[in-house]
Amino acid sequence: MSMILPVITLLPLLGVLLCLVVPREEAALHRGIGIGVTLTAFLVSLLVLSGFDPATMNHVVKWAWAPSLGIHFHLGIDGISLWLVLLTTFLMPVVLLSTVNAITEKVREFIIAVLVLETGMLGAFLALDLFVFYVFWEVMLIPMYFIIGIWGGERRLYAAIKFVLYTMVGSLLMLIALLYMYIKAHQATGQWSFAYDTMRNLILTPQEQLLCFVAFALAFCIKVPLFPLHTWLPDAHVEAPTAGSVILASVLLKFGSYGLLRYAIPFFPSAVAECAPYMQWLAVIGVVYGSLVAFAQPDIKKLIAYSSVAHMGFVVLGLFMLNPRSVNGAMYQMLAHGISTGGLFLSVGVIYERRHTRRLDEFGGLWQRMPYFAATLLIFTMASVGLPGLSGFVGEFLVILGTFSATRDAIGIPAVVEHAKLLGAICALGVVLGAVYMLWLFQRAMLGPLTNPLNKKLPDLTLREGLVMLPMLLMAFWLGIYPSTFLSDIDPAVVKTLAAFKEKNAAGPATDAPRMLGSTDAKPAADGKPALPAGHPAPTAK
Amino acid sequence: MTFDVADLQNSAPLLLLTVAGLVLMLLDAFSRSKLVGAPYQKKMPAETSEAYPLPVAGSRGYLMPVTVLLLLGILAVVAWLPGQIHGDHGVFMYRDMLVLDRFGLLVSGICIVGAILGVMTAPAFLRAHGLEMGEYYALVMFSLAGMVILVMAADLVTVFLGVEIMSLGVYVLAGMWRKSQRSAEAAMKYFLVGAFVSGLLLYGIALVYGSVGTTLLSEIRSRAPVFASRPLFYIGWMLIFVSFLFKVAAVPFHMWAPDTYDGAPTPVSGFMMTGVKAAAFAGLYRLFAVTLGDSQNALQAYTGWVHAAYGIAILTMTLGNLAALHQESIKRMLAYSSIAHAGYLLIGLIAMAVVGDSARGPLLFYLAAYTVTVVGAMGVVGWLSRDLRGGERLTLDDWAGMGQRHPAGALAMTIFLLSLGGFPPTAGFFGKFYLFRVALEKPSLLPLVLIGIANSLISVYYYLRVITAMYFRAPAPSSEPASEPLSSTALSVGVLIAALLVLGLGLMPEWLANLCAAAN
Amino acid sequence: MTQNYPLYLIALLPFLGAALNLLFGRRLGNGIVSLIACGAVAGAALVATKAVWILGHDLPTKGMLVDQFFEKDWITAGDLHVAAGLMLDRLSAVMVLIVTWIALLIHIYATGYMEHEPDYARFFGYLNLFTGSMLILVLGDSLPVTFVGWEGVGLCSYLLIGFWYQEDKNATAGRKAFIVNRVGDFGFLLGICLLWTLLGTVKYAEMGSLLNELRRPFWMGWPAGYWVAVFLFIGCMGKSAQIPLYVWLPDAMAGPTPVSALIHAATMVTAGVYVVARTHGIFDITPSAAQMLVSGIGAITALMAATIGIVQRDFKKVLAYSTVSQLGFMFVGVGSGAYVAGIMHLMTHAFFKAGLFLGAGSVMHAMGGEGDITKMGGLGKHMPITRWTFFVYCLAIAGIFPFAGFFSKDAILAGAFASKFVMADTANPTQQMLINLYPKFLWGTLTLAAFCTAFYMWRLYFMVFTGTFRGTHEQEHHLHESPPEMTLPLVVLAVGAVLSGLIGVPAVMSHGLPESVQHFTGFFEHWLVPAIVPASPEPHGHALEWGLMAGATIISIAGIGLAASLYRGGISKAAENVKNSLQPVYALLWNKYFVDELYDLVLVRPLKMLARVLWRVADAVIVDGGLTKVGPALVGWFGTRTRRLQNGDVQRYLIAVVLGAAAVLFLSTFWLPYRGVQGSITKEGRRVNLVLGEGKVPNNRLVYRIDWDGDGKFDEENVRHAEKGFFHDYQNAGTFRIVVEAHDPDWHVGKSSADWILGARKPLSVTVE
Amino acid sequence: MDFLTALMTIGLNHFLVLGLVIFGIGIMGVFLRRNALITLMSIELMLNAGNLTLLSFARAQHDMRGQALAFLVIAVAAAEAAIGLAIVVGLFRNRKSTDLDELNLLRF
Repeated sequence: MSMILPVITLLPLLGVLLCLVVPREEAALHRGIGIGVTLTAFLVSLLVLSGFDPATMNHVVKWAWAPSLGIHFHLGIDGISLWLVLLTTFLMPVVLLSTVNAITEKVREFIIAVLVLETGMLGAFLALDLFVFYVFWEVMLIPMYFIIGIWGGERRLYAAIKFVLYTMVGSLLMLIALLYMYIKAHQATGQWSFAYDTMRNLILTPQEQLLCFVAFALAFCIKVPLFPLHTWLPDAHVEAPTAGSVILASVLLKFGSYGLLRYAIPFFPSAVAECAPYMQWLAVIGVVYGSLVAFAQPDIKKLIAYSSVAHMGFVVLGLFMLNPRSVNGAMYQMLAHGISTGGLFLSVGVIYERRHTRRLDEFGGLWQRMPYFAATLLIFTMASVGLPGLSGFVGEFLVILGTFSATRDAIGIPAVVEHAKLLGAICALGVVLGAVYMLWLFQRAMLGPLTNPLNKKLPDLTLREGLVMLPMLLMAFWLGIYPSTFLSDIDPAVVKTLAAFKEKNAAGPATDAPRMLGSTDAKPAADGKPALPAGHPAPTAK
Repeated sequence: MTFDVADLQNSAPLLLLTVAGLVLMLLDAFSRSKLVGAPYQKKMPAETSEAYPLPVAGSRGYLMPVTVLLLLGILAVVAWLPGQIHGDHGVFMYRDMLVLDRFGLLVSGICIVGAILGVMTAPAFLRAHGLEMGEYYALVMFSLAGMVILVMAADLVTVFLGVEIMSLGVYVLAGMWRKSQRSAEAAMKYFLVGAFVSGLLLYGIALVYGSVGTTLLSEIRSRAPVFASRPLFYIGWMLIFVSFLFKVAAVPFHMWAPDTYDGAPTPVSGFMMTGVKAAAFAGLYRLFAVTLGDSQNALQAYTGWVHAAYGIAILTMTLGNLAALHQESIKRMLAYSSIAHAGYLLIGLIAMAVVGDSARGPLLFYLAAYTVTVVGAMGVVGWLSRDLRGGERLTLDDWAGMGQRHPAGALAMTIFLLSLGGFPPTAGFFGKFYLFRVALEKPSLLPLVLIGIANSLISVYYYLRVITAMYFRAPAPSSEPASEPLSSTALSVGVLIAALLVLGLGLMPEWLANLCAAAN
Repeated sequence: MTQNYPLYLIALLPFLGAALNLLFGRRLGNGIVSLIACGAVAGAALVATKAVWILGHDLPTKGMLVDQFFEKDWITAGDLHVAAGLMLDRLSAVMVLIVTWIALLIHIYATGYMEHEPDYARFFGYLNLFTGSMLILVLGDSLPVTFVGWEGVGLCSYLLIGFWYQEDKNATAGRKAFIVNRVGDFGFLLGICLLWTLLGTVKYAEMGSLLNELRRPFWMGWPAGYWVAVFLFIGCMGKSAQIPLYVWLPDAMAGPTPVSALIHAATMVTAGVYVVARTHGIFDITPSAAQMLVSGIGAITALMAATIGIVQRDFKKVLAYSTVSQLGFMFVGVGSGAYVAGIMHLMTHAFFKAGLFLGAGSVMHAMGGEGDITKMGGLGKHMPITRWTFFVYCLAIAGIFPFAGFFSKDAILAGAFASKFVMADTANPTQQMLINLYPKFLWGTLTLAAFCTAFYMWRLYFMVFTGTFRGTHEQEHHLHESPPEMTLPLVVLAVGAVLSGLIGVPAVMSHGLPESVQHFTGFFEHWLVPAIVPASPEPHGHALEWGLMAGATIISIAGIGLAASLYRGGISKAAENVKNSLQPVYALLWNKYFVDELYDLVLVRPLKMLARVLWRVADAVIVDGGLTKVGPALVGWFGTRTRRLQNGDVQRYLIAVVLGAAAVLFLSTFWLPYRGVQGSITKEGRRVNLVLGEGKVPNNRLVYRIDWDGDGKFDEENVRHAEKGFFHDYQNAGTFRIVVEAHDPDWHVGKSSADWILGARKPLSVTVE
Repeated sequence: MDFLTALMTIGLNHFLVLGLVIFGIGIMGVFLRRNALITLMSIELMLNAGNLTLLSFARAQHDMRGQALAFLVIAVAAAEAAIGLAIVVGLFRNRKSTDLDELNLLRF
């Protein structure tokens, strides 16, 4: 049994213990521990790649946690989670390195918060047991709350609590749906289980599916964030310290879309069939709306936050078009957004550290003083705009193409593809608008005359900042130039997920009692023995 | 009339608690002097603030360890006794007045653990506020004895006795801070309402007795279908119901609770919020979930108490949380929050009636998780809010920046608050999870669960407000000296144990969950 | 047919150069930077030439060289496979040669032009980046790969227009270019998507056999192919500056002049023409609405831009509008099926327009950056090489025999004149007549545009190089011929402008010449037809063709003559008079038909306004307010109310207890009758059984009244529930409404099924047969 | 004579009604009186009403449990009274008043 997954998940907690042992005053040591631990986690996580089979779960561990309740510490990684996990482990050392100057107070607490956050994020990406997923999902919340609340800006209290409450609304509803499914699965199989496979094979009635889907989707769409549930994001981004914004944008938002793909969509095909058009429309509205609102922002971080709304709109649209191209595109856009927006926030952090303002009108002409920085920002800007050759393009292209061409795939749900062309067209409009606000941002900050006297002495990127930016830049190029690295792992998993979705959808919803996929008569035998688990051949008489 | 010697063994926790209480009283009486060390002064001379004499340990310092040891011993007995129960049913004793079963022992255990933690966190507080009295320990013991009677009661007589013995001790404890007007007021209010409700309870018992002709719960259970439709029985039963709802501080019988919890000395508040509530829930369980209505005999269909409980659960959760929302005082906020938690527990009780025995585990687990958490939280409140000039600094403003001033305490408080708010991986989360899980088994309880969830959300807001104050806000600039946390090993250890229990139960809930589920 | 060849080197070399210069250029000297830059492009040019040689020499006409950047597919997603493939066929060969060699010339020119630029390395980095991207564009073997280059050149255009970013104007111009191009890319992207949706491939080589798929009707009565074509053409409009997306190109002159020459004249802006030619199969699909669209837009753009060019005073602006206009010519060419003509004009235009821009650069270099032609004059004597090369270019663009422009423009005019557009069979006579007239309209518009072209180009020439100097003394003092690295490209391009037309001499002219000469003069057509594109339509009859040629030449000479009469030796009085007498027209033209203002009014401002409204109103008030203000405010309000209940009065608490007790009593009894009227119905023949009460337990504490037939009278009164429930035997068939009333005698509360919906939440009624 | 007959026929219900009346008086006393001592006494009334009812039932049913409980109640009531008085005294020492209306330090 490969221990890679529990190791990378729990390694940050080891770092927490180390931090607790080291005296508070040793800030540098704490930073060292943080960077060292996260870097180690990254290196260990790279081991996952060896012999990786994207279409199945790799390196699975399944430890009993509360077996009588059907709860297992069950981790696994497949093509869908692979790159998100690597993105997470990759970002963490970068983020910690970026905070050396920004976070000078309560360093120990900060490192601990980030490490706990990493554990939460990795655990949630890797979980194959919904209870474990939920626990990690919630574990993410508190450190982020602290990161925003302690090291944040002026309105950090408001932003932090808004962040938590928004997330809690969804996650509590999700908990209920989760419990409901857990009970239904018990009714169908006679066994208590939170296992992902059980839940995926569980078929509920249309009404139940709809309610559960709404609960799941709400939780995830708030996280995404999907219009109109997005308003926590600008506040959280603006108030969070750079590191918080980066983690938030690059990884936390991905949980929304990851959750949709991993849980909400495969679990409830009939509800998806019903809701997909609404989700699609909300997504494209989000794309256009986010772009337009971003254009009006005077605050750089807010602008980028709204751009996230737009970019994540692409993701949701891609997911709910339910064809391999669009879903691949959504997955890819998740990665790309992680890199480009993360990079943008890191860049904003650089100038924020120098000027302690994020207002666009305070800047202008910085290129003269900071050419390397300008180049960095330009690359991230262009990556965000979706320029081919940089990270943003492939995802957007695939989403638009997938949306536009959705009619090619027979998923058995006509409503999903009904407006495909129109949606694709509006979505493509988002690409145009993306250029509008991002170039506006770049021009306002970097181009034009250097008029503000406060900006006349700004130093260019330091070596450390360069080290922070370099991996992000490399990833931006890598994602743009050679997407096969990533898609070759994502694609099989996506194809498999969609095939499973299609199969489950074809099996039809349950009529009155829940049943498992593959078993037609759902009810457990009268003597309480569980119905046969899905996929197992019926026992034959010998 | 025969007397079974085995009864002595089976009722050992009760007897031992009583004896221990007496012993402690004697020890206190034979301790040499009364209070040593200065109680707080009315005014603090500003120029001598540094030389201000801190209260020093009194000669009763040894009482706390003795009490803890005694309680641990009793806990060991409680842990040993389940081995003496054979079969599924409990062992009846004292002519069927009491019953020894796993349920009763588990709740007794919860009460005792809560009391141990409470006792560990109390003396530092008491000493600092000049109320180090040996009676405290004895009264806790007596109250505990009352709780044990209540949870073991198999007869309305013992129910009444248990309630009264438990309450009498707590009345006194609530008012033991004699120099504090608030404490006196708290005690007065608690006593008045409590005694009033005792009257209702007694009257209710009388009516039930009159209609059924017996006070034995098992007999009532078998005869109830015949009498259930009689208004006399009905009203009597509802009066009993009401008096227990009062004890658990369910809305609208809760109104004493915030005032009392707020005014009573903090460790006592903690004791009331946990022990009393746990015992009262055990009483509700015995009287209603078991005697009147599990889903099998569907007696609840006749008495309809589940409907009432349904409405009251909703009201309790909602009003408790809403009122807690804007509290400035942390202690009072916790008081309201404990009301809200009574609402969640009522869901468990209703589930017990509607879903069946599978709800017992969640109910008990929630009770345990809640007890550990609240005792810990109140311990921290007592710990961190000491004001050198007397009284306590309880407002959020006072607690601003606590994360810096007292990181350990603030961290512990954070853990407790997160547990109360139901964040994993804490005991509170698992408790809610477990409880909602069972409630969801019946669609009719879905609204209750949804309201519970909505309330959790509200509660997250005010729990986080405290965390926000502790970590995100700088201390309010003020000429007044900040609160001066107590320094006491026992206190720290007590809080530490509570915090570890909260985390431990969250991370490894199964053993306790299984224990609770099996406690029939 | 296909052969592998390391084509990637062609694109990679400039990219490497760009990388080196951008990363390390600041540390290297200008010499090394220019060496790297020019070396990279020269290398690319050599490799490209070698490749084209192999293509022409070793492979059959339809052969191509292919290459892939990566072993694996570039993008794999489900059934979508896009390889990062390159291909060199005869069409891209033309483009590759133009791009590499002209880029090389302009690189060399720029080493002189930019020598005092502090950001020298950055400039050459961008320029190399551009060259690489452009080569990807032309070499891409599928639309997505082309799109990569397409966007890449867009980026470089943005960067180079805003190269002098210190001035907001330049940065804004760059942004405008990028965004307007993005609008086009929107269409391009949709075109790719639609094409893939329909065909399942976007690879040029694979599309040909599938094109019939595109004939299926798709939307608004037009076939799918039409829409693909329209979408792709929207992209081309953006990149190639056609109406209505041409507005960025004049502004793009904010960039350094070599940039204008390379990107905004010779190469990038012609990408649209290239793409139309490349995907001509889509545009050729009948009915030829797409072709009519392309050629019509081209023609109108050609004329409109030419008219604007007449009055502009800025040297580069004139050239910019000229470029727009000439691109319109090319689109008429490719749009009316005269692909060879269009591509050939692309090539000849690359020579003379690049030359014109470089000449302009040379002049402005001498003028110290001054671009206003009203302040020039008489420069010819100071800058002879510039002047005479410019003279050649002007002849070429005006279309004077035997300069390059003559052949290519003439081919376009002839092609337009001879084109045939086919519309749906149902077209009524009027429509049919209009369709038949359409080629004539194209021809007429272009002829008019050609006249304007000749006029404004020569106006430019005369105003700049003849007459007396109108600038300041200081400027005059500094007038000098440019250094050789600048004049050399001018000369080379001038040679090209003279000779490049000779490989595309129309058959009618070369008729009767020796075979070998004919082979040379028809080279361009032989090269492209039938390898890649269909033959241009030929006007019927030699006489007509000669006539067209003669007419075009006369028109051009007329234009030159008019320019000479008005501007020879400076701005003549007559010119002023014409201007004054046509003041409104002049104003219209001077203000470029107010198109920028229109866009500002119709698009930019509303968009900004909308953005602000969305932010301040929709987002802050409605969305955020609705979600985060209203809910919490409500909860908070209740919170305060709830607190206030607790007023400290202990007797109130006691009253609450008693009221609570009453409420408990009420709640626990109130629901019983409700539950009593819930139940289930079963039928046995005409007997209807009614089991009341919730669940298994009949609620025998309640008494019931039942009305079995819905007549308002209760048939059974004060009955209690028996084990088996109630039953009723109906005498007659029919549907009956049953009303049940439950009553709790102990608590005197009752409920009727009439207002409490029974069981399955349906009105209780029963049908018996 | 009628009176005597009536006296002879006094049965369970009369005692119950009496108990209820006393209980009601006790409740009203608790509700209405502001003095802590008098409310204490009213509570005692309520307890005694309960006791009376209990005893009536016990007598009517010839069952000793009720009687036993009554004795316990008396003991409890005594303890309660003692504690109640102690609390009142404590309150009075703090406040110099036993008026329940003045108990408003703790509210909201």
